[in-house]
Amino acid sequence: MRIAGGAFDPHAELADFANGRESAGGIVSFLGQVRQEPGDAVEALELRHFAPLTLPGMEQLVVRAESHWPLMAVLVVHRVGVMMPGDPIVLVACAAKHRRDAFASADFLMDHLKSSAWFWKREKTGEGWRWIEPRDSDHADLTRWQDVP
Amino acid sequence: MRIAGGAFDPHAELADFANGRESAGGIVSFLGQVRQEPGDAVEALELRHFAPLTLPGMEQLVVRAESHWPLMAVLVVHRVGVMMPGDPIVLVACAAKHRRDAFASADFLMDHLKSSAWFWKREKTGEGWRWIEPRDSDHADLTRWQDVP
Amino acid sequence: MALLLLFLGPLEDVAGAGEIALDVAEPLTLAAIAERLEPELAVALVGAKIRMALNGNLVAPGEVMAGDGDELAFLPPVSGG
Amino acid sequence: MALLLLFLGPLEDVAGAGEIALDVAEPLTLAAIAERLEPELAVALVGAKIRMALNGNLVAPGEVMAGDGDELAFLPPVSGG
Repeated sequence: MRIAGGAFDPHAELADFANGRESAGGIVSFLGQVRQEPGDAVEALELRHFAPLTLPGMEQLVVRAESHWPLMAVLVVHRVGVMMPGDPIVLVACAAKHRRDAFASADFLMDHLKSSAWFWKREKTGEGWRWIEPRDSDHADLTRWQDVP
Repeated sequence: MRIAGGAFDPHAELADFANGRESAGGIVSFLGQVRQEPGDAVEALELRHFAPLTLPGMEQLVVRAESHWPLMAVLVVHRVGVMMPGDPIVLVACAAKHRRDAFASADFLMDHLKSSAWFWKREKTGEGWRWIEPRDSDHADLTRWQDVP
Repeated sequence: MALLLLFLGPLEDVAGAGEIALDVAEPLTLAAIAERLEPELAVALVGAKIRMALNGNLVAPGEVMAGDGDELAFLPPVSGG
Repeated sequence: MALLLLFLGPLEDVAGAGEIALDVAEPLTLAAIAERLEPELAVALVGAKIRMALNGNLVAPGEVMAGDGDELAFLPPVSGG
């Protein structure tokens, strides 16, 4: 689990993560990247965090996932700072003996990382930087996991 | 979508897949590999298929996923032949604008690939090769997706 | 030319080979094909769970009419897990 | 030494800086800290949705007692999606 201040290579991270995990039947990964669609006005994205809360929060989240699902290993890498379209933002990977556990835990981690972590986001367009508001739908995502202590 | 007769590098495949998909917000991947636990007796795994049914079946499955979820791209690579512990067996990746669609479609593809595709599997131990029997639990997995036409 | 029978998965062990070529004078039903094979193999092939594909297309056992140049594949249940 | 106030996310724009150092004689309550700031910023900081962390630990607004050498961070709601 780590916060990356600069660019990272998600595929090299995944290759390292899978290497030596021959006891895992399946590895599920999620890669989130700065989206750019044709005609999209977003030129850059910035994520800021408050380390004293973000790091323990993410560590706690990983512990929660590892307590609930039988996992062999968990990888979480989250970028902060200024990113360009196409840049990786977040990589989560869960290695488990059973496929279903790997899927569920990766899904769980993403729902919580995106909604509970202490990240503030702003986008740059031709008109300058603009902060992204909180969204209610993220809270709806979290109700899916109420049975996970 | 392809059947690989020989070894493939899942991380190079994923890197190629992600490259140029800047319009996708998220990419979910599943990598299944030949499991080896300490003390495990399995020395090798062989998968055989019947190409005239496997290939159209997998193509149909991808079409079904693409019709049900708004996906940017789907990657399915499935090994056949003799594999060693740690070797990749299957790689599925789904790129979507929204995270939830990428997770659901990758999960769906794996449930169906493992249970409906025309693959026969045998394992080699010190006592020789042994065919793996059909399992009922896979059919239970499929009932999760009854609302997907 | 001949009628080519393919045995997939564990059926290959029963047949002793992945394929068997039969010389046939005319198209045969499944029953007629089974009569030409070893009894143990014939019994395995007509099991309720064996699917068949004629020239790559699934067919019901009662629909099998396979002759010279045809390929008839016998497909046991696929492996789990 | 001083009391260091940190403004996260959009609050930085309201404050005009990521941090402000206050010279303080003794530990202050939130109300006393707010009195030392520009009115617009003070109003933004006491909004219902602003969380606070004193030296890295979340605290309730009523619990704030921050003095020389302390770091008080103001955390607006995090961004969605």
